[in-house]
Amino acid sequence: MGYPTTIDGILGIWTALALMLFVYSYPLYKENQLFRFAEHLFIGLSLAIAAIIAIQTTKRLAITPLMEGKVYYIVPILLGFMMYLILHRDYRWVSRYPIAILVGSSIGLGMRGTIIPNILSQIIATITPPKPGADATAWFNFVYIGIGTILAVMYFLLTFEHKGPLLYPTRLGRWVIMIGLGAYFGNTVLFRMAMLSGRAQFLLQVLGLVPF
Amino acid sequence: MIVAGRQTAFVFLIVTVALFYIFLEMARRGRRIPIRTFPAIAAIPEAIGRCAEMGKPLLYTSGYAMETLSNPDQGPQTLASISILSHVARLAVKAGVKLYYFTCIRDSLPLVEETLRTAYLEEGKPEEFDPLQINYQAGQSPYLNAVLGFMQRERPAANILMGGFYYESVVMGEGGNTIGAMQIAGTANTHQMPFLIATCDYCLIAEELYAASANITQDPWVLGCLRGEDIMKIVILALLIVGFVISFTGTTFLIDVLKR
Amino acid sequence: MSQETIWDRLQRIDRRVIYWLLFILLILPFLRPLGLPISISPQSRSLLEGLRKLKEGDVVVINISSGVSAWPECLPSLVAVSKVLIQQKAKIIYWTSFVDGHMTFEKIVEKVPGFKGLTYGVDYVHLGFYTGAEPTVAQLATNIRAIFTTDYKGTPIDQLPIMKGVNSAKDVKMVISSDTGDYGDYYIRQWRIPYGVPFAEIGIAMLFSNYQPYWPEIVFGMTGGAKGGAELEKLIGEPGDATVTMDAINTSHLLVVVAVILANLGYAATRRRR
Amino acid sequence: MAEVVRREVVYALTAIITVIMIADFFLAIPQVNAVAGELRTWATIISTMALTLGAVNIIRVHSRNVRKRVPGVWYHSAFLVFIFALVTLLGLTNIDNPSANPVYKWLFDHAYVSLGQTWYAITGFYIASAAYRAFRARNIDAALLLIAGIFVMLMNAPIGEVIWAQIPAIGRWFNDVGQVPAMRTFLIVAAFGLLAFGFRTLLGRERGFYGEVA
Repeated sequence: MGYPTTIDGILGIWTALALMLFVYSYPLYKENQLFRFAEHLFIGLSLAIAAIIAIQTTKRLAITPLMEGKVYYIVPILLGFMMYLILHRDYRWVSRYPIAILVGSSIGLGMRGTIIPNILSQIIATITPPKPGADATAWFNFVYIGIGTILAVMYFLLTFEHKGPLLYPTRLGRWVIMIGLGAYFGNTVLFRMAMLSGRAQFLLQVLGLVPF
Repeated sequence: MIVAGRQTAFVFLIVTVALFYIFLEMARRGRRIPIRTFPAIAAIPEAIGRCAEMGKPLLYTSGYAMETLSNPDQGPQTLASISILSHVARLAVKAGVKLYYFTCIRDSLPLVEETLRTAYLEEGKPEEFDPLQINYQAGQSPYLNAVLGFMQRERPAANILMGGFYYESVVMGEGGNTIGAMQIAGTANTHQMPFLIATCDYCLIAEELYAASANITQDPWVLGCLRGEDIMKIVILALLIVGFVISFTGTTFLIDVLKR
Repeated sequence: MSQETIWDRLQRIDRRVIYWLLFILLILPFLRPLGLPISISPQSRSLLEGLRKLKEGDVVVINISSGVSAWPECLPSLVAVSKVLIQQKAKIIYWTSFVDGHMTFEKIVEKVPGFKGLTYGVDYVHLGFYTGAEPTVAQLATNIRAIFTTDYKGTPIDQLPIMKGVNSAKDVKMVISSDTGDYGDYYIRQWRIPYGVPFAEIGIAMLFSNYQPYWPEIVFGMTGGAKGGAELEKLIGEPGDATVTMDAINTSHLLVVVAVILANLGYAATRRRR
Repeated sequence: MAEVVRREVVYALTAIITVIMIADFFLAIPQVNAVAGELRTWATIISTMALTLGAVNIIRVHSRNVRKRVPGVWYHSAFLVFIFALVTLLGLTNIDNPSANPVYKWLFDHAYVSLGQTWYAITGFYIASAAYRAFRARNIDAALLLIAGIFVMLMNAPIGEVIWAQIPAIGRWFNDVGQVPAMRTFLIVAAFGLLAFGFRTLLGRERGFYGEVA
């Protein structure tokens, strides 16, 4: 996609650049009306696309099947409309029925689904030794993860005071957790800076200094 | 009967729920379930003392948390934050420190006002409570601006940032640092923990937020579950230690059981 | 006032100075690229190995749970993975949990030349938008037609040759998810574990840490944001957007690292004085 | 009676659906699988229809700003409501393919994409200034966190290797091995948190969802 040639294309990228500068005028200068304009434009557009896609999807997901014979779909559709009564103080209780279906299914799927991948598999992965013939670093990493996980889980014992035999293991456990959060921090900085780099690149592209 | 590959998971689920129920009943019958002391909570009196000494207000906020209590991941963090608020408010009123609460969660406002009003009542100073201590802003940016503006103008001596934070944690943590405030934080959102730890003096992480709040509310339901969770964590520690030791011998008995 | 050291003055630099410095440092590498080599992580390598095992006609689902706002991080991986899947002659089903997911799909088709030789509806399809978090993902695993009655343009699903005989996780050989939030967890809990469908995560760099404990037993491959995208681009020998972004990452990362070190040296100095 | 219908029946309904979902996973009973499947489809329909609930709520707040002429705010709110109404109408002209409308497509290709990416990246600024003014190794915790963070950052940036040849290896160790015990523990702890939360919801004790607070 090279530099746009059509009028609406050129107008488009310059509008996009202007809106970007309106938003960044807040950190780079101070909060101002242009920033507020861009913020409200974005919220308006986001709500509009959500409304359009919601209507489109509701039509395909529920209305069309209902028309084509799935008569009992009238029940979930009614439950869907009942959700809107949460906005009305007196009839808020009516919205609890559709919410019960959302909450009940989410909680049930979460409870049944979390045990194997988040508990059992994590134990299995921690106690599975490196393959025979693995080099020394593989064994060092295996021992580090094994002992580190034991100490970190100990740190999260919440109804036992961290003193006596638990004093040092839980302190080491918190240090192990801090190392993990440090790596998490490093990856978060990469995520945010890659995003900002994209914006800097866009500025140069619109100015024609860098190809699209 | 139970689908293959899910039998151990089924046993795990039943044992966990059974433990929750046992300890819930014990907690209901008045059996005390101790919660360990958290440095972050133990530092609250020191923070309030600092405000009293410097004659400055205390800032308390519970994060963006998707702007609603009904979010299954963020709602509980906001509720835990409000329980801790009741503890902090009571100490603040006793020390004559003015507490200001900032939020963008509309459906938590009634609970916040009730919590603060009760704190003032229990300390015998109901007339001192001023509804303007609660500052509500709709939207993440206006909420963030309100907190930063307050920090610049009033220069609180201590900030307490407890709850479901999103990217505003970095900005608030930095704002508090630059005015030299003592900062105590707490969140269960993994993505914000690094920033709160790096910018604040104390930080509750993950389940600690819920445990600290349960310790204040003494809610038997939460205390019972926390005790049940701890017993299961001990079971897991046993499995990890035994599994780790026998892994050097090459036997995979335990792994096969866990995979059944 | 105690004797004000250089550190104290450095502490009080206005925030905006740092913001301007950052934005300028972000612009420079685009004008004069450094072209430094990118190191390949084992997670990206195992992802590519997993993709290369696919045979002709294997059905693969690509779940787009990252928005248009995350394109700089997520689009390169989606493009690179789509290129490899086309080379493997796999059949690709895209669907999305973001209201703007159709724009991401159309951008992928625009950026992958391989789609020109293929037929929409036969070799690849975009079934459109779904919402509902874990219940919907779980239902997709058992009955795709309960959630998608048409493709994203409204064509009834049974008129799409690619969807013949495909209606549950049992008919899908692999799921690849591009996430900014929790949807990857739902696919692990409702697709990977119950049905054993191989799962890979190609979302934002932050999620790399969340999914690392699952690698490689539960998540066979992963790319972390733009860096992962650049690694894939290097592995398939087609440098693209991520390679350019990664070149620009150096200056911003140096700024953050130098800032942290400088600030902490100052902090240590003032603390020793106090 | 009204009280029961408004509370107890709802909690019972939630509990029954939760148990059905759990049974659907552990027991291979076709009837249970069918009922669970239908309930999941209903949950999808309800979630889809509730998507515009957020929009209705926000539009209500902004319409009130306009009605009350809230100083400094009402004209922004008026603009927001106007954009929402205009763009929604444009989209409704062709509900199956809204981007067929040129103005709709132009607004999204240029205004929406740019604003979305700009907004999502704004935190990059805040991280840079916080890195300088707030990230202090004030205790061992923060020191360990910052050290691991710096190594991972220098491993992620290609220039790290130029600074010191060992950096990529150390940074990769933190990413592949160093962070695993912590992230693994967060998974385990979060799993138990979810089971406890589910247990309390099953017995009608967690009421945050229903708009009334415990």
